[in-house]
Amino acid sequence: MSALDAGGMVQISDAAVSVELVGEDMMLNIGPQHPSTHGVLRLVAQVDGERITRLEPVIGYMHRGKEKLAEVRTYPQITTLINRIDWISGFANEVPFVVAVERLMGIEVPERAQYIRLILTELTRISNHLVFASSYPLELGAATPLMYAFRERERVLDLIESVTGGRFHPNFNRVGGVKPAAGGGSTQKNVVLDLPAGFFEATLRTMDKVLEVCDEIDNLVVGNELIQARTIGVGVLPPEIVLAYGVSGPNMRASGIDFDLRKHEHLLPYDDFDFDVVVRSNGDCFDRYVTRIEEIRQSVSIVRQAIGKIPSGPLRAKVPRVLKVPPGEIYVRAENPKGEMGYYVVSQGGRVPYRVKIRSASFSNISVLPWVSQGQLIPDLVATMGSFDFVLGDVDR
Amino acid sequence: MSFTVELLVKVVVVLAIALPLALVVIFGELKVSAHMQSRVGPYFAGGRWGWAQPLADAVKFMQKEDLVPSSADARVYKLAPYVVLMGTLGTFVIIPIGPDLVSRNLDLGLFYVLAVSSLSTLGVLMAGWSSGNKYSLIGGLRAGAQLIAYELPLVLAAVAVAVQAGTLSLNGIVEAQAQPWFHIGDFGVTLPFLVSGQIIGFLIFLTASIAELSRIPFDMPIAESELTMGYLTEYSGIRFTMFFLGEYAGMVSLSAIAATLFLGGYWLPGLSNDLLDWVGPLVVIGKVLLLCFLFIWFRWTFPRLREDQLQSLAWKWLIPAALVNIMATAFFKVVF
Amino acid sequence: MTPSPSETATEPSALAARLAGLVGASGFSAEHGTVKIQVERAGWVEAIRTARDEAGLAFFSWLSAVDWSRQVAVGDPPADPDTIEERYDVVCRLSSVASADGALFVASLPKDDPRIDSLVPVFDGAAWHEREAAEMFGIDFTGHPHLVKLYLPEGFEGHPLRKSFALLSREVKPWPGTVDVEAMPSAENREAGEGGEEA
Amino acid sequence: MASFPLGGLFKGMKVTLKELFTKPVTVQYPLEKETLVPRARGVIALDVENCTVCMLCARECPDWCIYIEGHKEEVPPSKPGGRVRSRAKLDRFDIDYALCMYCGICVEVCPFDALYWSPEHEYSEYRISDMLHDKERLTEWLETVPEPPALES
Repeated sequence: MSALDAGGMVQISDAAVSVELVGEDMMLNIGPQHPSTHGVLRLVAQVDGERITRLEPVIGYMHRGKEKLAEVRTYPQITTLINRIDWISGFANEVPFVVAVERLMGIEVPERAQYIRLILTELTRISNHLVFASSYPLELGAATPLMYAFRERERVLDLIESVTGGRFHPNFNRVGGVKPAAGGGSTQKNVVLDLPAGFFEATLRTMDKVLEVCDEIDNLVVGNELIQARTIGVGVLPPEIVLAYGVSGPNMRASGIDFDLRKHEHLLPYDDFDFDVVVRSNGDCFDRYVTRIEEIRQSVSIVRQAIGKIPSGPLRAKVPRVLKVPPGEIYVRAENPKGEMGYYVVSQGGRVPYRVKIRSASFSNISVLPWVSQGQLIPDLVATMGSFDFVLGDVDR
Repeated sequence: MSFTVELLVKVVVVLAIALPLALVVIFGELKVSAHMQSRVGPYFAGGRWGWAQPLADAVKFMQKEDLVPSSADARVYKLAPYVVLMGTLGTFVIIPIGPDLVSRNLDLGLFYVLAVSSLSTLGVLMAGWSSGNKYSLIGGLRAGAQLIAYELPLVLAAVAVAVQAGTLSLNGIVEAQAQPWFHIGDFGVTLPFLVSGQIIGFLIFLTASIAELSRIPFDMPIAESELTMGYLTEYSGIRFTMFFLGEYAGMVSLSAIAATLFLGGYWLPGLSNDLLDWVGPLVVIGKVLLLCFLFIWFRWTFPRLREDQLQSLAWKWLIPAALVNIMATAFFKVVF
Repeated sequence: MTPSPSETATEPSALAARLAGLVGASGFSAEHGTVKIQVERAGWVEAIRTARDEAGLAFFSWLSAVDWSRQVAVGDPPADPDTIEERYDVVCRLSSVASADGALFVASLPKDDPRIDSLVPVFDGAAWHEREAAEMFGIDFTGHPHLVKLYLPEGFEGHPLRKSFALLSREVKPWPGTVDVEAMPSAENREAGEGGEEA
Repeated sequence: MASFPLGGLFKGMKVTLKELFTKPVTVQYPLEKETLVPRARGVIALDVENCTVCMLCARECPDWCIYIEGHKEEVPPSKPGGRVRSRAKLDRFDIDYALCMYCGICVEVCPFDALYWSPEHEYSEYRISDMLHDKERLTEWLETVPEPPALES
């Protein structure tokens, strides 16, 4: 080392620093107690500075064992169990399960009950997307859209509460239709739980307000250059990854896959209305956000059309008081606000199902995180995670 | 009066103006942000419109347990808030609130202010490093990078003002803005620097001061949704109040400097000098509250930028613009 | 008219026949509009790969299992216990994103040797589903890159979703419905269908 | 998007400024109270006369949170010389609201209209054991049960 020999002093000018600065990665625990994990999700991230080299989600903190509990509950009791899986869209969880049981028993649901189910499902979708539309900018730092969207969401929840009595867990679905009467006794039987007076007029007024807040959010968030700088081109999901991991719902349609279960499956009479499927092409956080705002507008138009065409009629088909489902297996899926929600019901006769497999949307949506977050910065990870709109109850069941 | 007594009086007067102003700004932020989000804001603290909320918060924080994490570097951890507060309160020394109402008219006033205000960067780094928690470490690193990156545009924008005013002393700058630009009949029209040539300088100064205070859209060091509270994560009790007060006192001090440099300090066209002795402080406070409203308005409308976007904004946009601004001011100064 | 599966899907039994032929299945059924293809355990990965490539079922929906056993510690036993063969059924659901087609592929594993090849080489998304099925049923997925517990804490013994795993919460608390005031003469005698009865 | 480069920011600021001067929508809870929807499921009220201790609600409740005890007692014949009938009397009817999830299965399954929904919701307690309410408390809530609302045409 000639530089060292000359008088033992290192001549800085010719001391070639060839060692590559290798700092070892830091293990950072994001969660389970963290503001942007939408619940109890723990991400063990190997972080080089702020760049993520490897991410390992740890889930199970919210695992309530719904599938095991479903094996000891009678069919009417299971609806109270499953509307707590994705607690932001409570009503929409029950519909596929109830339709599965109806198809197993071969029951025909009256038209009016199907329309009421459809209206309440679309109202739940609006309320779910409003939660997303407001909590996502909060992940990026803007606190104001949260208040506007929740102000309108309260009106939508009041509508649901006026019909069903509950806001988050309405428990209004029954096998064969919707809850027909307040009780089983002589007087309560004829207290019919149809839509309360003034419901249509209140709904139309609320729908105008929801559209208003969508425009406000457009001005405040979608048009904002800072939001665009934080979300365009961030967390891009190519279509083949979407298919391989089973990512569904608005996340799938934001990556250019034109597939909406409401157009393919026939749980609810969606064919009586025309609405278009919102599809965007480049699958980044910005597209996932705009897809959902557009879907709110589509749902509003569906609700308006449904109110115009709702037929009159009974609320529930003739169903024996003690429900015994004939042996059989069926898998029914529906377009839940967060993605494809499906129930694989195996019945062996009797009042209690033999096995219920619950396919929840957020479980698959989250499994993409390790792939998406490679090489991302922490703020990008927070932005990408927020854009998937998942809820831990849906992930852990 | 001997020097020390006079010094004490000045310190008391300066604190008597700065700290209550910071409390007023805290209350302003609570109320304005609430009404911007269609809610009411503080309501019960003090007779149904909540004026006593900042005091209630202060008392609440004081009786909170003030714990020092075991893995923290205790001495540095305890000292950090006071370094930040010292750096912020030090800037009130030379802000003129009247023709001869200033605690010390340094002729190197501008140079002194910018030097002292960068002291709080040191406090933030101390807090980030000594809290012994990964999130505050990341917050500290971000703070270090951000505050240093935005010192430059802040200083360069102020240099342009010094070039146009021809002096570094803040009193001199205010008097420079008091000279009439042109005459309509015999009435001399005076224009604050904001209007006369320094519009770009003002925008750069404003952006840089938002970044200095690490407020949204530049609040990476205290990014609630990523780093829980950044370098403030481990602080609680009276120390957190010091930081909290430091942030709002910093807001008041930076808007006071901006008001002096760009909006003409205590000067209002058409007021005589001795009248200004009395009205001057109100004019300055009015301008400071106006600028604080601007900070608050930005905070509750915009999201926060990502770390690298923030740096590229400073190095690629603000610093070149500030340099061009200085050249242009010098050119016009020479030509006219 | 009962909401039957949609027109965009090919008729279930036709789809079932086509898929079974394509995949070389040992049996198929299409009751209630759900296409179910029985596949041999050995040809499991190949069957899923052909389903994805040739039959266009590229969307990996989910993978789970069903525990068929005669005695059950929880819920109702199967309808006719002695006819069913004790086994684990690994069920994988694939669907297409062009139409409403979708199918359940089922492979039966004997209880004493619950082992099957992992689908991770075909679908990356299968990793989590298989980890869940492994910890809940005790099925071993050979070739799985990272087969550790997904939901349950490290030290948890036992496989909760097996029928032999009792539901503790129901043993601890006595069922409030057992208090017997003589049954109402008018209402038909309501035997307690509740699972927890015999605990 | 915006007309000029940073136009989006100003549009956003316009929205917050407009909101600054509009009346806030929040309700100051303890002072002003919102009127509740008649069907809101706040609490379950019990009508003791109708209850015939048939145990249906206790059996159908998913959470096992209804505890009932009763006994048989003789009832004098309605008309002279008639048969002495025996009737079930309620001794204990507790609902543990710490476990109850307000699903409404008990109200719906009760064949004798003994259980009603009432939107009353201000019954929180300091100790969770106090959430177990007995039949006196449930009867008190009977007055708060509203008339069922009129229905849409």
